[in-house]
Amino acid sequence: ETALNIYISSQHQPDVWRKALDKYEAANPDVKVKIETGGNTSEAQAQYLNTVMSAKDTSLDVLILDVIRPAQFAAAGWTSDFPGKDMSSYLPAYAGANTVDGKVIALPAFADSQFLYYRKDLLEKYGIEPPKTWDELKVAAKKIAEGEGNADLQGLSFQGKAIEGAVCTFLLPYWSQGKTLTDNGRLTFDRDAAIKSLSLWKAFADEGVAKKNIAEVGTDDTRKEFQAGNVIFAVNWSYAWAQAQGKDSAVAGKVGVARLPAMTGGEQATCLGGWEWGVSAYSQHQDEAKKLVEYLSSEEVSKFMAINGSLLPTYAGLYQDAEVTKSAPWFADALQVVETAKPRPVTPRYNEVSEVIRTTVNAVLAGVTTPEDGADQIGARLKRILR
Amino acid sequence: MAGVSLRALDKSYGALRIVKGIDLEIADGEFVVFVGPSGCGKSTTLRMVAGLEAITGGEVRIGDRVVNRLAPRERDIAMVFQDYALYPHKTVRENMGFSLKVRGISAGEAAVRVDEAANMLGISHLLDRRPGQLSGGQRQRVAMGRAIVRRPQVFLFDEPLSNLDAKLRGQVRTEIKKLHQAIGTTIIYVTHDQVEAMTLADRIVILRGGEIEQVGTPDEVYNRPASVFVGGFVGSPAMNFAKARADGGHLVFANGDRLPLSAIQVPAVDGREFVVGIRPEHFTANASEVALTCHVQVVEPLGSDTLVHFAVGNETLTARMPPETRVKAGETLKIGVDPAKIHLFDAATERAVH
Amino acid sequence: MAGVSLRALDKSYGALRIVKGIDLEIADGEFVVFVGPSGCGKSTTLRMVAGLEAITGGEVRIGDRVVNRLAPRERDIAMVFQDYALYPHKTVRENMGFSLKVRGISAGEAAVRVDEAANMLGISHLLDRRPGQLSGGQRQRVAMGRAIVRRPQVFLFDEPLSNLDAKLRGQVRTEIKKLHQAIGTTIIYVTHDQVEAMTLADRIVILRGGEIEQVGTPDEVYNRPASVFVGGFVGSPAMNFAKARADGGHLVFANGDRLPLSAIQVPAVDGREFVVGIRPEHFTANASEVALTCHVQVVEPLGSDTLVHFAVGNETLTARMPPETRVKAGETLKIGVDPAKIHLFDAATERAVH
Amino acid sequence: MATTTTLKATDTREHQPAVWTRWLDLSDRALAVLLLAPAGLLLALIIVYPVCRLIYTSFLNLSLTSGLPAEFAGLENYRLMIDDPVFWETTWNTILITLITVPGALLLGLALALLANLPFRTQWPVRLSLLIPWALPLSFAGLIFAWFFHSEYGVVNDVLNRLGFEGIIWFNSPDWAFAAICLTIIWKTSSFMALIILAGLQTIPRSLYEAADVDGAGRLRQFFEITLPLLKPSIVVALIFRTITALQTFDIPYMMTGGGPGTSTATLAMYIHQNTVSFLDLGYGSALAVVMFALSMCVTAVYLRMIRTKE
Amino acid sequence: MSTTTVPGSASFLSGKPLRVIAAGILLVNGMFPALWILFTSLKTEAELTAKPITWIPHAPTVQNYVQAFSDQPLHIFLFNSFMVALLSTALTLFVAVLAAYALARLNLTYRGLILSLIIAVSTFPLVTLLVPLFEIMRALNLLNSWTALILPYTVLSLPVCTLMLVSFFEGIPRDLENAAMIDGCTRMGALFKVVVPLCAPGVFTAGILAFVNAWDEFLLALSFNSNPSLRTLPVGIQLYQGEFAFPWPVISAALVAGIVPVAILIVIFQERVVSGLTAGGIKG
Ligand SMILES: Nc1ncnc2c1ncn2[C@@H]1O[C@H](COP(=O)(O)OP(=O)(O)OP(=O)(O)O)[C@@H](O)[C@H]1O
Ligand SMILES: Nc1ncnc2c1ncn2[C@@H]1O[C@H](COP(=O)(O)OP(=O)(O)OP(=O)(O)O)[C@@H](O)[C@H]1O
Ligand SMILES: [Mg+2]
Ligand SMILES: [Mg+2]
Repeated sequence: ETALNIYISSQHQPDVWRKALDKYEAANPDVKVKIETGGNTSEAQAQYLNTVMSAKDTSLDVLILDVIRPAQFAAAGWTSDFPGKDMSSYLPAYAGANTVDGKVIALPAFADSQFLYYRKDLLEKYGIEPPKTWDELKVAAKKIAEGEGNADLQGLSFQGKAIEGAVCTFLLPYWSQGKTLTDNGRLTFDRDAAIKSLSLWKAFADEGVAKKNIAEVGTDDTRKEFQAGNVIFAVNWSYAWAQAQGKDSAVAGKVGVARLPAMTGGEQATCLGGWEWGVSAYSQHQDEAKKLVEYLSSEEVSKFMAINGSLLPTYAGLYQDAEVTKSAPWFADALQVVETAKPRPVTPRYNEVSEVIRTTVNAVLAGVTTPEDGADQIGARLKRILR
Repeated sequence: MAGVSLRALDKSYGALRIVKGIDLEIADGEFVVFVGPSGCGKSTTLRMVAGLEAITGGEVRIGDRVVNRLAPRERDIAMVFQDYALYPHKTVRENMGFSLKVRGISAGEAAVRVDEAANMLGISHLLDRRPGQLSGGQRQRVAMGRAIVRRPQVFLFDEPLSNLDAKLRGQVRTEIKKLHQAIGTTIIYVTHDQVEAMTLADRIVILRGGEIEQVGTPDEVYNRPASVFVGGFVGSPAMNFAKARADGGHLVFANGDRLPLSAIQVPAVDGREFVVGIRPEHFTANASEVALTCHVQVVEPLGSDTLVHFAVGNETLTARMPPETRVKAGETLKIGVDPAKIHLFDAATERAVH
Repeated sequence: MAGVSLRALDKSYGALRIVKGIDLEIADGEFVVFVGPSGCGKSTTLRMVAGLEAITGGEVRIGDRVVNRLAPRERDIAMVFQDYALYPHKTVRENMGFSLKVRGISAGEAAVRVDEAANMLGISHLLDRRPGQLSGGQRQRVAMGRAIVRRPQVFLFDEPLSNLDAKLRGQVRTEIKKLHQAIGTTIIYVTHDQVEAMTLADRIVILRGGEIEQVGTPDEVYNRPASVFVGGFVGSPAMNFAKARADGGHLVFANGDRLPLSAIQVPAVDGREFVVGIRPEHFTANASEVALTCHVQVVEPLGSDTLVHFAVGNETLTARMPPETRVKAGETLKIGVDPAKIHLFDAATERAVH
Repeated sequence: MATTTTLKATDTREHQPAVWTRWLDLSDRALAVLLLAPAGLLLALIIVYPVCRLIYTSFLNLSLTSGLPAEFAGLENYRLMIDDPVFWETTWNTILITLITVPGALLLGLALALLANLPFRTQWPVRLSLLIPWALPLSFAGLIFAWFFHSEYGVVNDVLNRLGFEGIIWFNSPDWAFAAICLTIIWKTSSFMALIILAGLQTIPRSLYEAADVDGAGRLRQFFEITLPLLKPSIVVALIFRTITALQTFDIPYMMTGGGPGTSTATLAMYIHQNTVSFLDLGYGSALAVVMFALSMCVTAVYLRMIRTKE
Repeated sequence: MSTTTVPGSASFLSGKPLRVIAAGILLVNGMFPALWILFTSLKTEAELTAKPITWIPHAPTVQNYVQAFSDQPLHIFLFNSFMVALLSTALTLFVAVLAAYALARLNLTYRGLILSLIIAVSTFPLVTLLVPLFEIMRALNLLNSWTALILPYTVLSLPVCTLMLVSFFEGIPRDLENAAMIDGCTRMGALFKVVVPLCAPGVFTAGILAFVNAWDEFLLALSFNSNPSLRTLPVGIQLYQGEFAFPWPVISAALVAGIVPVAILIVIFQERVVSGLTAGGIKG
C-alpha cells in the first residue's frame, strides 16, 4: 500500500478535493492519499514549499503550484517532469504555461483569468455596450459618471499596488499591441508598447477615471469597491464573481463580465491564472504520484471541481457542459475570455521579472516615475535578469 | 532661619494611627531633640515636617508659612535620613554637592563647602568613591555631610550618628554643637543616644506611642521626669523603679525596707501606693541610715564604673558604683540611698507626685 | 559549637589592602567583641568568617575545619548584617522563619522559635508586616531575630543594636548575655557601644586600619591600654591625653604643672617625652596636692554626670564630675588627679610604658 | 515591649545541609559553566549550525533558478553587492529607519513608561494599553496601519479631514510612505521600550527621590540626575534589541507598502527575503544576510562599550 | 517607588489632572488600534467601504465571530499558540535566569565576550536560517510538534531576556543574597527564593516579552508545523484570506480573539507583580 501526501493550499477547497481523492482511493485500493494544507496565499505557499523543498524533504509527493511557478520549480530541480505528455486537450494557454524547454513540468488543476467586470444596470441605463477598447471604456465611464453625478463612483478599478496583479495590469495593454515579453525564455521587450501601456493606466488615474490613489489598490480592494457599487468597470479575477453576486453585495444581479478591452487597433488579451499539479522530485513514489496527478488534472476531475467547487475548468469543452452551466451559469460567458488568456512569461526567474514590472507599474502610478523612465527601467532590468 | 510649629499633627497608615495629635512650638534657632522608643513615630514626624509623608491631620508651619501642601524642596530644609538614601550612582563628592548644584551655587563655592564638611566628618579621602564601596559608618557620615553643606532654614537629623564609634561620635557631636552655635539654624534631631540628647538639646521631646510624654530642658527631663515612662527612658543605665506604700510617715518597700517620707517632702495618706524611682548613680556603697537590703545578682564592670544589679524583693535594681567596688554576685548587703534624690510617682497614674 | 581561628587573614580590594594579616584564636563558646574606628575592617573581617567575602590571604577555621572554601551555608553560622539585609518581599515572620524552613525544620517547631525570639525582641505585634512598614529600630530587631532563631555554631553580630534606644538596648543586651550563658555559642560581635563592649565581651579586639591593636579582657583593655590609640578609643568620654616631660622625678606639663613620678612607679630618664593619659572619671573636683591648673571651656550636664571640658596649656581635657558640680565656663581652677590612675605612653612610639 | 523570655538551651545539632547538595556549592567558575550551559547548548543547537551554513552559502554561487549546481565562488557575491543599486538603496533605507525609529521609540517609550509609572489607583488598564501594541502580531500591525493610512478609508486622513486638512495619499509618495512606516514602527515598538523601561523604573527606591526632593531638585532635575542614570542599564538593553530589530525591519514595510512606491521604502531584510525566498538566489541572499549581521554586530559593539564604561 | 499612594514629591506634581491626562494618552495610544479592530470585527464588509468612514459600527453584528470560529478551528489555533508560548516562556525564563545570574554575580573573566556572543545570536534574521533550522528539526524528528517551535522561540527571546535580567540582578543588593546563603540556601536557593522574587517586575517583563514573541511568530510556525491540528494563531489567521480575498471583518474578529487571551493574561499577572518590594530591606 502506498501513502501519498498531496499539498493543497487551504483556500482551494481541500474538502472538495478530498471527495475527488476518495473516488481515486476507491478505484485504487492500494493507494492512500493524505492532504496537507499550507499557507493560503500564493506567497505563503511559496514560502512553505521553498523551505521544505530546499531541505530536500521527502514527505510531500504531489504539489499544487501557482501557474507562474512551474518553470522555477523545474529549474530548482524540485519537480519531476512528465515525458511525452500530450497537452493539447487542455486550454491552449496551459500548454505554454506548463512547458519549459520542451518538458512538461506540471499538469493543470484548474483555470482562472482576469475579466472585465461591469455594471450591467448602468450600462443598460445609458445604452452602452461593454467596451471593446480601453478608449471606449474611458468614454463610457465618463459618460456614466457624469450622468450619475456621484462623486464616489469611479469609472475603472484595477490593481496598481506593487502586487502580482500589477504585472497583469502592465501586460494587458502590452499584449494587446501584439507584443510579447519573452519568447522561449529570451527577452523580446518592446519599449514603445511598454510606454503606451504605462501611459494608458497613468492617464486613467490622471483623468479621474480611476482613483488618484490607484497605487494603493490591491486585488481585493477592487472587488470590495465594485461590490459596494462604487465602480463601473473593474479588472479582476474569477473569484470576485461569486462574491459580487452574494447576499452582502450591493450589486447582486447587476454584474456583467466580458473580455478585457484592447488597445485601439489591437486584439483583446487577458492574463492567465490558475493552478497546476506537480510531482515532487524528492517523492519516493514517483510513479504513483504521477498517476495521481494525471487523475487530478483529468477532465473528469475538472468537471467535478467545476460543479462542486466552482473552479474554472481547464478543458474548453466543459464550459458548455450542461451540468457545469447548471451549477455555474456564467461559465458560459467565461470561455471566450479564458480562451484569449495568455500565460505570463515562462522563465525560472519569473519572480524577478515580476518584481521588476510590479514595482515599476506602482512607481509610475504613484507618480514617482514617468512612463518613459519606467519603460526604460523595465527594459534594462529585464535584460539583466534574462541575459 | 525660622521656627517650626506642629499643631495637632496626625498621621495614620490606614486604620493604624501612628502620630496622635502632636503640638509643639520650636523657636527659631532652637535645638530640639526627639527621643522615644523604637517605632514611636519619631521618623514619621520628621518626615512630615520635611514633606515626605502626607499629613493626615493638623498642620506644620515653618516660619510663618503653613507648609502642609508645599513640596519638600520648597520648605528649605536639609535632612539626614535614617537609612542614608545616598545616590548609588554618584560619588561621595557628587552626593554631597548635589543640593548645591541644584540650587545654582557656583562649582567653586560648592567644592569649598563640600571639602569643609568632608574634613569635619573625616571623609576627605573617600570623596571619589561611590556609596557601594563605603563602610556603614562612612555612609552615615556622607549622609550627614550632604545635609550640612546646605544652609537651610531647618535641619532634620534622623539618628545621624548611630553607626559611628564612640570617639568619632563625640567629635562629630561637638562639631554639630559648634555648627549650631555658629549659624544658629533650627535643628530637629532624633537620637537614641543619651549623651547626644543631653548635651545637644535646648529642649528634649519625649515621644511615646505617637504622643508627647514630656517636653523640657535636659535638666528638667532628667531631674524632674513627668512620668515613670520618662524617668525610665531618659538616663543610662535606666532609673530603677520599686513599688512602695506610704505607712506611718515612711515608704515601705515590698521587702519591708523603710524610707522616711519626711525627707522627700511629699504629703501622703497612709496606704497610698507609689512607684519609687531611684537613679543608679544615687545609690551609695556605704550604707547610711537610709538603705535597702539587697541581693547582688550580677556585677558588670564597665571600666569607668561598675554596674551592680541586685534584687529588692522580686524587683531587680541597678546601681552605678565606682569601678573599684568589689562586690560579688550572691552577696547580700545594704546599699544606701539619698532620700533627697528619690522620685515618687503615683502607682495608678504613673505620673510624678510633687 | 566550635571555636574560630583566623590565621594571617588578609583582604584587599584591588590594590587597597583592607585587612592586614589578622591572627586571632577564639575559643569555643567565647564572646569576642570587635571594636575599632569606622572603616577599619570590622565588617569585612566578619564577612570573611561568614564566607561572604573572598579571602585574599590566610585562613579561617571554624572548629577544626578550614572553611576558606566552604559556602556560607556549610559554615553553620548566623549573622546580623549592619545594613539589616531583610528580605523586603517577606513578612517579618517569614524573614525570621526562612532559615528554619530552608533547613527543613518543621513548621510547628519553627513557629515556636520565631514567636519566642519575637517576644524577646518585642516585635510580636509586627510579625505580619513587611520590612518597608517598619521603623529603623524595628528592622534592626527583625534582623537580630532572624539570626537568633537559628542555633548555629557561631553567631556573627554586626552592630546589632545601633538603632535601638538606650532602654531597649539595655534589655536586648541583657538578653544576648543570657542567651550566650544559656547556650554558650561562640559569638563575634561588632559594636561601637562602650557599654556593650565592656559588659558582653569575654575579650575585646581593638582593630585599627585592618590590624589588631590589642586583644584582652575588658578589664585589661580598659585599665591597661597597650597604646594611646586603645586608651583613646575605649571608654566614653574618651581618655584625655597631654604631653609631658620627665624632669627631676616629676612629669612636667606644657603649662608647668608637675606630677610626682614616684607615684607612678615608672623609672624615667630626665628629658624623656611622654604622653600622659588620664580618664575623665579620674579627675576630682577637690584639688589635692596633685592637681592641674585649668581653664574651664564648656560644661555639659548629662544628668547622671557633668562633663567639664577644660584647657591645660593648649590641650583640651574632659573631666567627668558629679552632676551637682557647679562650675562655669571661663573659670580657672585646680582639678585634682589621682597619680595612681595615670597612664603613661612613650611620646614617640605611643605604646604604653610599664 | 520586651519581655524576658529566655531561649531554651537546646543543644541539639542543627540540621546540616544534606550532603547530596554539596555539588551546588561549586566554585564560581564551575558554577558559571553549569549555569551558562543550557543557554549555550540551546544557542548552539538553534543558531550555530544554521549560521555556519549561512556563511558557507554566502561563498557559493547558488541560485536555484539557474538550474546550475552550487559552486564555490569566493567573494563573488560580496563583490556583486558593490554595484547593486538596490542593495545600497535598501541598506540606506534600513539605516534611515533605524536612525529615525530607534530614538523615536525610545522617546515615546520613555514617555509612556513615565506616564504609566504614575500612581494610578487601578493599574491594569494602564498596563494593558502599554502592552496591547506589543501583543499585536507584527504582520497584522502592518496591515492595520496600512489601512489606517489608506487615503480613502484610513482613519488618519479621516481625522485630518475633520481637523480641516486635506487628506494625504500616503503611499503615493516615497516621503509620506516612509513617514507612515516610521510612525507605525515607532508606535509598535515603543511599547517594548516602555515595558523594559517601566520595569527598570520600578526598581529605583523611592527614598532617593525623597532625598533629592529635600536637596531641592525639581521634577526635571530628578529625572535627569536620578531616574535617567539609574535607568541606563535598562535603556541600553532596550536600545540594543530595538536597534537590532530595527536593522531587521521587515514586516511593517512589507505589509504596508511592499517596498513601494518603486523600491523607495524597501529594507535590507526585505531584499534578503526577496533574494532567498522569492528569487531563490541563496548565495547572494546569504551574503546579504552576512552583511546585515556585520552591521548589527558593529552597532552592538558600540552599545556594549556603553555598558562597560558604566562599570 | 511611587505606585502606592502619594507621599512627598509625588503628591504635588502628579496630582489628579496629570494622572487623568496621562491615562488618556496611554489609553489612546495603546488601545486605539485594538479598539479599531474590535469595531471592525463588528462591522459588515459593506460598512467597511462606506464613505465617509464610520468609527462606531452602525449595526454591530457578531456574525464575523461566528464565521471566524466556524470557518477555521480557531480554538485549536488559540490553544496551540497558548501552550507553545507558555512553555517557551517558561523555558526561556529558566534558562535566562541561570545565565543572567552567572553573568551578573560570578565575576566572570570573559563576561563581556559572553554577553556579546549572546547578543550576536539575535542579530541573525530568522528568514535566512529557515532551511537549516528545518533540517535540524527534521533530524531531531521534531517536525509537527510543539517542541519544534518551543526551542527556536526560546532562542529568539533568550538574548533580550538574559540581558534584561542581568541588569536587574545587578540592582539587587548583594547582602540580601548573602543573608539567604547564611540562612542556609545554596547559591541557587538564594537565586530562586530571594533574587528572583525581588526582581519580579523584571522577570515579569521578560516573561511578557518572551510570551509575546512566541505568540506573534509566523514564519517558523508556518514552516515547521504543517499539521492543521498544530497550527498557531498567526498561521491560522492567514487562513482566513484567500489568494485575493481579504475579509477584514472576519480577520479582525480572529485578531480580537487572539488578543483577548493575552490581555486577560496581562491583567491577571500584573495584579500579582507588586512593585515597590525592594523598599526597606537594606540601609544604604
Ligand atoms: N568594594 C569596596 N571597594 C573598595 N573599598 C571598600 C569596598 N568595600 C569596603 N571598602 C573599604 O574597606 C574598609 C573596611 O570596610 P568595613 O565595612 O569592613 O569597615 P567597618 O570596620 O565595618 O566600618 P564601620 O564601623 O563604619 O561599619 C572601608 O574603608 C571601606 O571604605
Ligand atoms: N508603611 C507603613 N505601614 C504601616 N505602618 C508603618 C509604615 N511605616 C511605618 N510604620 C509604623 O509606624 C511606626 C512609627 O515609625 P517610625 O519610623 O516613625 O518610628 P521611629 O520612632 O522612627 O522608630 P525608630 O527609632 O525605630 O526608627 C512604627 O511602629 C512602624 O512600624
Ligand atoms: Mg526612625
Ligand atoms: Mg561595618
